[in-house]
Amino acid sequence: MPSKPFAITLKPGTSLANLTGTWRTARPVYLDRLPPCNNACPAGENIQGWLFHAESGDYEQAWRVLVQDNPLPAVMGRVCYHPCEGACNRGQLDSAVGINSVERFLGDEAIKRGWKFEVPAHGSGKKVLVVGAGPSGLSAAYHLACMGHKVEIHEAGPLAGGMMRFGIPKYRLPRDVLDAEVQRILDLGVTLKLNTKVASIDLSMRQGGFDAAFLAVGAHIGKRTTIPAGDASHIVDAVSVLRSMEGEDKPMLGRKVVVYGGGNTAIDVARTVKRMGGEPIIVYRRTRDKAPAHDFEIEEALQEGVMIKWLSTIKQAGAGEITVEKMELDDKGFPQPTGEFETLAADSVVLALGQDVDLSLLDGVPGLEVKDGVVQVAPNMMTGFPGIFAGGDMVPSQRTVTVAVGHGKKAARHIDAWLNGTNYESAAKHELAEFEKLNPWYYSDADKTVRPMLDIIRRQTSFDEVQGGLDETNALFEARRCLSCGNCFECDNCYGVCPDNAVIKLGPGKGFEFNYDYCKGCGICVAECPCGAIKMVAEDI
Amino acid sequence: MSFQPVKFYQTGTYTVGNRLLAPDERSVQANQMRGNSINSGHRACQGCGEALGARYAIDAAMVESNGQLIAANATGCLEVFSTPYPESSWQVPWIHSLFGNTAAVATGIAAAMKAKGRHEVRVVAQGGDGGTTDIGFGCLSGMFERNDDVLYICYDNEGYMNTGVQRSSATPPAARTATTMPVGPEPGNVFGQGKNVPEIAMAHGIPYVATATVADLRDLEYKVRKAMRMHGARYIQIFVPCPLGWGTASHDTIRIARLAKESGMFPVFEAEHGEVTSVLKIRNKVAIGEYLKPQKRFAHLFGKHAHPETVARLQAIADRNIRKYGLLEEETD
Amino acid sequence: MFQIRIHGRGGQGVVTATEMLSVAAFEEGRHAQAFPSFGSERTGAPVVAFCRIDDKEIRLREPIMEPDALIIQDPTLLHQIDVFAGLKPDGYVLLNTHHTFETIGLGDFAKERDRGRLCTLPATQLGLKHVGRPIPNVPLIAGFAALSDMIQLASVIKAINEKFSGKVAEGNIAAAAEAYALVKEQMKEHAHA
Amino acid sequence: MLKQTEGSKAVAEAIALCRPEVICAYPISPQTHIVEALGEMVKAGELAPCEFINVESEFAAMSVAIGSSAAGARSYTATASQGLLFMVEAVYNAAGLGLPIVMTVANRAIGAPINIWNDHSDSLSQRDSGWMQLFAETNQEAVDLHIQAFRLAEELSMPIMVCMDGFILTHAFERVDIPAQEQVDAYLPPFDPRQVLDPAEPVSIGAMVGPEAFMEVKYLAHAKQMQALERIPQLADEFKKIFGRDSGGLVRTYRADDAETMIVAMGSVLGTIKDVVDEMRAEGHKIGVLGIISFRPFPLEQVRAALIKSKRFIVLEKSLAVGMGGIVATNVRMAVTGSGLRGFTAIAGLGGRAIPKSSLHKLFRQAEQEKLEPVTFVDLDWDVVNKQLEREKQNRRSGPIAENILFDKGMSSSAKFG
Repeated sequence: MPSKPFAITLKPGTSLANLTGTWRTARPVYLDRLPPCNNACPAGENIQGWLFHAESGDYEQAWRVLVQDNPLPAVMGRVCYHPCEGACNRGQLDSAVGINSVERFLGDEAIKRGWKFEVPAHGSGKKVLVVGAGPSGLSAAYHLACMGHKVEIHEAGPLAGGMMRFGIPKYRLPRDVLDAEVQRILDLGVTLKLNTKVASIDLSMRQGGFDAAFLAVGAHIGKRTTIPAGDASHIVDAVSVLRSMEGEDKPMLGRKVVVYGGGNTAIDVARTVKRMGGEPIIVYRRTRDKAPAHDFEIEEALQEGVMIKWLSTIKQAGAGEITVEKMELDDKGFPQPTGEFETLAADSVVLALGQDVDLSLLDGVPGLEVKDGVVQVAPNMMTGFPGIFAGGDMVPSQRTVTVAVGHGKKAARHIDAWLNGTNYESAAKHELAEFEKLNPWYYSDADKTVRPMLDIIRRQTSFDEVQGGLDETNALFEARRCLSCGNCFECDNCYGVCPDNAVIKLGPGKGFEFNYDYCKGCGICVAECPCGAIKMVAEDI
Repeated sequence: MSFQPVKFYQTGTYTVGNRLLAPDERSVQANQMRGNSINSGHRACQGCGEALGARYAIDAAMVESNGQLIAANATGCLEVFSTPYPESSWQVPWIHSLFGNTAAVATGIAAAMKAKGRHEVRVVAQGGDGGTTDIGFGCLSGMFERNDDVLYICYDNEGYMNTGVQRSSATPPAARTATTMPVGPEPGNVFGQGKNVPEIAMAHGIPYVATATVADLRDLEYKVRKAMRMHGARYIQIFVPCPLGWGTASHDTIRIARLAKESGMFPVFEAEHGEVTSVLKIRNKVAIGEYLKPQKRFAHLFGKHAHPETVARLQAIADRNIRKYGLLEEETD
Repeated sequence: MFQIRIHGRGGQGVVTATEMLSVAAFEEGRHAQAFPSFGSERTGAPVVAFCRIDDKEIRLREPIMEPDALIIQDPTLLHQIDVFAGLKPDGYVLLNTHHTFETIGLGDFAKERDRGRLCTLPATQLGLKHVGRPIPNVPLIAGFAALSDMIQLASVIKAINEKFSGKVAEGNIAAAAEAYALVKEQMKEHAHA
Repeated sequence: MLKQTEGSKAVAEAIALCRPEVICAYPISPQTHIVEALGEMVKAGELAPCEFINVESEFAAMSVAIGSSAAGARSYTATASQGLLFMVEAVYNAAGLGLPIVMTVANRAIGAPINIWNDHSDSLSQRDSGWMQLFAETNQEAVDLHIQAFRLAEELSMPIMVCMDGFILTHAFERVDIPAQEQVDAYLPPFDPRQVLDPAEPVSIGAMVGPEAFMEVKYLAHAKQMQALERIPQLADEFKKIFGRDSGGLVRTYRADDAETMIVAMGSVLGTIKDVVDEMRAEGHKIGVLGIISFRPFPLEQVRAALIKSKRFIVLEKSLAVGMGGIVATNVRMAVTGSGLRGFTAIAGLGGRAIPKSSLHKLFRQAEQEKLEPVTFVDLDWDVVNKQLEREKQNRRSGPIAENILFDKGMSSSAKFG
């Protein structure tokens, strides 16, 4: 064939010789932004990270990513007050992703499937004492064990779990779930000594030859208040009531039980009483919206027939009855007495006014600072005495299981560093993936999946778990509602929308790269990235 | 919906790809090995909607024809930015003849293939709105009327952009162009009767007519691929914002296209043999102002010397589209 | 070279007549050239067509201004245009009419001419009779063959068969034969007169 | 096979013998009979494989041919007059893209005033379009030139117009020798395109070419036509070998050997001229004829060689460069630049005005005596023209010229009855 006509006819695809990248004044760059859920998680879970695997149905991988931060997902999926969901960007679109329910699904799935933690191949030769087998202690033990340290837990009580067992009723956390997750930690080679109260930390460490200690004894001593009371009055504290629920001898509270307080513990006690056939009345000095208990718990309690007297204080407790005074809120929202009184039948009064810490084991340890009844710790969770770290309810913090688990993780990292003679520096936080950074158009409309609730009769009469779990289908659905804020989920948008084919798709799991030879810097990829994982950076011209 | 919605996934069917979709449900553009019918190095402006729309469409047509595709191209931006001597961006056999004859050139190619018995080779003609709705209209209508085996794709950016943003018969009322300046008592383009070429195409009774936007890739690909499975004259008009001509930010190209559809200004539908068979519903209806305001070509309608009555007339056009095509979900229920 | 000019109106088959004449001549091994007056051919408008016959190649492309023969398909044209313009003094004239030259008002014209070269023929009636349509062209070219002896009736029939087939061909051949006979009859009368 | 047939029909048969694969047709007098006949052959299955496309305009006709030719199909169309002008943009484009389309132009005048009759204004308006233009003298030559045109066009990848006088040739019944299919097949190989749209080997045809290469592209087109000057006589020779006929070539002379006066012309009028020349020769005039077959490329050398021995020449042409004179004459005069030959231009036959022998006799005799203006308008009615010019001098709004002329000539209906 004769040669093709000069200039008029061109070879295909030859424009590659024209590097249009030189036109650019700003370049797009990929970045990971911090998803608000991760940011809000007290346990520091990589929520978006594990949801990513759950979305593809790889639940084991999702669970494994999850337990890198938190060894108790089945517990967490039940008792965590999920601040992650409050922060979830999807809440601004329709409703927050049911992170907690997916977490529970993964935790339950792990128990069902018998997934185990990987035992580290090499030991460090160091020994760490953990005092207290509550969430914080278990968490620390788990993380330390994973790092290769020899861990021994000394627990004063008869069973592991701490407040998870003795503070949270069964209907919220079935004990077999708790047992399974505790056992999985022990399977890592962690030694658990029950009924072993550490009287002196100094002594225990020396006796056991421990290189470091993590104290997580919790707060078990119910706070008392001064209520003028007759001899016949029956006043007990909430922690004792809940703890005795775990033993053989159930508490004797009578039929009419007044629970004094407005926190989650008060609700737990009232609902427990209801299940035992009693008639609980919660007395709280402020209003419902001022109550520290979570509103959904109040709502569930009310559904179950728990009575609540708002704006009331107990003035006097006598035999079979109490006197309450009505309160009103002042301008600043504080309750003030009104002088109006009322008498209520009460076989017993349960005080749910918070807990104090038993710090006796620290007696004689030099350098410790105790303030407001709790041990002060440095940012690395170490007390004033080198090698002794502390966390959970015994240090200044919000007293939740999740916070405690987070303390355990954090302390473990610092203990590990301390044992190695180094400092642990946590990675700098990425910038936050705010809703404004997203392009929500690309997400399908999908409302949150509602978890099944136990029927009301059984909720009032049994300790069966109230909140059901998700099955696989709706757990998957829920996982897939995740917007993957700030983190590429390989939706191919940047790859597709580039008018200049300047995005290179690297293949599954490998993400994308910009081809700056051709990228003209139009910014469409940034505008159309659903999850805000690209930003424009000015070129240095 | 113009396609069966895929099983729910994180991003449904809106993103280009989705790692969770089965391979046969994935878009052509999501494919790591996609053809890139228009190669990198083309000279389109930053954020060019036409470059994007053309790659979307031709890549899809290439896949559906198993690579047996020939494209004819009208004079215009697409032609100029893709084939300045000595470099071509096209990876498909491609010809540019004139501004107004693309449909006829494509007819000729199709006739040649038929005469040669090469029935597997398919033909696409493409041009901008000027080359389609104005100067190429005669050839287009002839191609429709004979039902020649050509898919004609019009990349509608509502004006003559190649020559410096002049008005075409696809330019919307009130828009500023170089020949409809925002001066005098009725600034911008006239409120004419419009020229709805998709409907004119439908009036020819051809097998397939569709509209699409670069904001909805999956719908666009579905339509191109469906059209490619059919024979006879087919017409697809793709809405492609022009950052330069419309005075929009280069990163807003897709957003503007989305707003055009969501406001009802650009109805997205398909029709077979002259009858509308489906419309793409508005998902989040927006007032016309939301579509107009990011565009400098409508800037004279807002601000100090605003023309609210003109905005209202434009809203009325959008409302008429919504009524006529049943673009809102409840209206057709 | 022999040059024939045919006058008629659009729709009367004037152009076809010259073409068939040329084909008949070609069938006899002669060179022939037929061409119309190139108007926009509208029904009823005056139409002229030409035919040249020669024994050598015909190169000339001018319209026929001095015909050797005239065929007038429509006598009403006589009042409208000068159909006889340029006709050679000894030229042939074949007129479609059931009248005579005298009764149609051409008595004076006929007197100045060789009566043996003038003839009328009711060609429209022949067309109606044999083909069912008032198209006079085929009878007229057959009549011309009889009048001038420039071509044979057999060649006219060959041209008819090339142009038409079946019943239409048969009808035209019958019309041609009758026309040929009628003209020969008239010629005989003139010869005796 | 010898046939007594219409020129259009003969050309249609010749085209069919060339095995075209795509034919586009749009009706315009006087080319309609050609495409009508081809359409019937395709419809009847006699011409296959072939696609016959009834397009919506001449612009589309040429555009379809551009597409089909670029896709490797032998492509043909026909047009005339306004139709050629309507497709002009595509005409230039086909040449620029180097697509070997063959198009019959049934030459016809260009309006206004609208006029359907023959002259050469249409093709000559496209003399610089990049198309080759071959002019047929007879219907036989029209047939033969089409066959040669496909061969030449495809060899050089350049389109060709075969020009034949509208009505005078297209509608004339005369003797034509229609070649046999085997002969045409032996002469014309299958189309092997220089460039082709094919998914197997993608190319981009029709690039935008800037100042850095545009002149080279144009020169290459010119160079190809220069090559055609060599190929046209060779192809005519080859044609003679297979078909046994002298047909085509660049130019043809008649009785030119000792001619002192040469008549130069194109197309069917050459026949009339030859008759006149024979008559004048018989009277002892030393007069001869130069017929130009290839107007593009223009055979400067051959024209010069044919004229150089004479004393004078007159170019008789059916075209007018308004404001200048002759078009063909300008080209011919360039061929004899510096020779000292006297040259005259005669504009004749515009809009179908008959060119009778009598007028030619007069003209040629005047030419012999060199008693001609540089530009002569043959058979112009000076009376009518002068009247109109006078009217226009008197009154700016002198009314429509054509109507006035008809009035002056006593041909308008208002003149007759008014």
